[in-house]
Amino acid sequence: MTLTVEYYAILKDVTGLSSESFEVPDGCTGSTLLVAVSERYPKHAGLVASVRIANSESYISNESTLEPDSTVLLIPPVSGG
Amino acid sequence: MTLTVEYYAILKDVTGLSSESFEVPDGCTGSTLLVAVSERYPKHAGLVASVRIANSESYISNESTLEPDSTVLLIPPVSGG
Amino acid sequence: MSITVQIKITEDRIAIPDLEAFLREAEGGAVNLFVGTTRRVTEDRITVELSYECARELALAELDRIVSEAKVKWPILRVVVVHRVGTVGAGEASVVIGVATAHRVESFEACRFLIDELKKRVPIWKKEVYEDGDTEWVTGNSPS
Amino acid sequence: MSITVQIKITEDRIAIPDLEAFLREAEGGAVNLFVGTTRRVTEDRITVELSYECARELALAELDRIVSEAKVKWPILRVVVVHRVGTVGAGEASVVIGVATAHRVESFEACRFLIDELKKRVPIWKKEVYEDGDTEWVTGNSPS
Repeated sequence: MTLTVEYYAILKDVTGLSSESFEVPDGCTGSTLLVAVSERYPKHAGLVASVRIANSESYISNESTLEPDSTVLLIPPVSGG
Repeated sequence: MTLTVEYYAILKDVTGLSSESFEVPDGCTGSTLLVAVSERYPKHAGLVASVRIANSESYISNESTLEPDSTVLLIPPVSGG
Repeated sequence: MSITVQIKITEDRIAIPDLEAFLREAEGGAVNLFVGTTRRVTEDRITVELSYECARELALAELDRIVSEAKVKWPILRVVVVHRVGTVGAGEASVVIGVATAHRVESFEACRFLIDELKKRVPIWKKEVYEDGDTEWVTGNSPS
Repeated sequence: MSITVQIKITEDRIAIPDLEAFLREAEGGAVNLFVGTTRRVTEDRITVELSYECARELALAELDRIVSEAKVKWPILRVVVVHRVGTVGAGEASVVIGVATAHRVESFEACRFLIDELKKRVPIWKKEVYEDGDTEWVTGNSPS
């Protein structure tokens, strides 16, 4: 299945992209997706490991199964305020 | 010796005065002055018992000796804010 | 770094935006501001205005001491303490306390200390003026 | 009693006096306001401006949840949460949080909860722009 992954802040800077597609197996979890992202950006694996994943409505657990064709936000440690 | 006693807020209302004089013995303490005030306003003895005494610079202890000709402020429980 | 302080007791409306701007000019990172206003309803009675009286010289001296105590406890960049006296209409501010610091926790703690101590120690009294024309001196602040 | 809430993420300067007036209109008794500003000096480096980015839809949803949690914990009359994004110049507010309640302790506690949770949970990021032209994304907020 295909997922759209959105990057923010430092992750957008290091990838040079605000979003891109990933082909992943059906039933892919958040954790599995993060492994795929790390493999595409091995220099930034530490940063990828620090993100929380979310959809546009709320954070989601790394263990939850991602929906086909869904958009997944990678949220680096936040620094608002 | 003579002291000038200043009244504020509810104490000014019940005495009808913002200040008045008291003749007290030399070496009079704050506590002794409060007894004299209570005796002049027996209906308001409870209120007088609730005041803190002060000069214009700071609160003073009820046990401290008052200076001749000084002004003593009677401060009812405060309600600022 | 010079600490800048504004302590005032005034008959005029408190210019809150000016005070907030003064604190923000410290460029410290955090500003906490407390505004006390007329509470319209207290135990079912409608308050139309409040009137405040103070023992001015002592009140200012006590406010100075409270601010000095706060400056010892927290690294305060700027601080304002303004209390209104005389008649204060519904919805107007009777007191404004504000603190600028580098970190937010300090701004909250210092501001709360200042208003708590003011309410305990500073010789200012509030008279409620009710809708039915009754007036009543408030003697003593409740702990919260 | 209807609770009135303003939650906003905006590119514009935050109109702090309007927010303070909105809170004071509750005539509750107490207003606590927290203003986060650009800190000019951080570990000896001079910051000339900050730039903020957000994941807007998620950020607004998370702010809604935080405000709902606060409303369960404290009897809040009115609440404002406004965060600025884009470029924020020195001395300007990046975030304003405010709470109107009947009693002062609640206003302090609720306001502090809101800013603490915002800093932990809301997907907004700060980029420091230093005097020497360097820029740096801040990742993660320190606990205070």
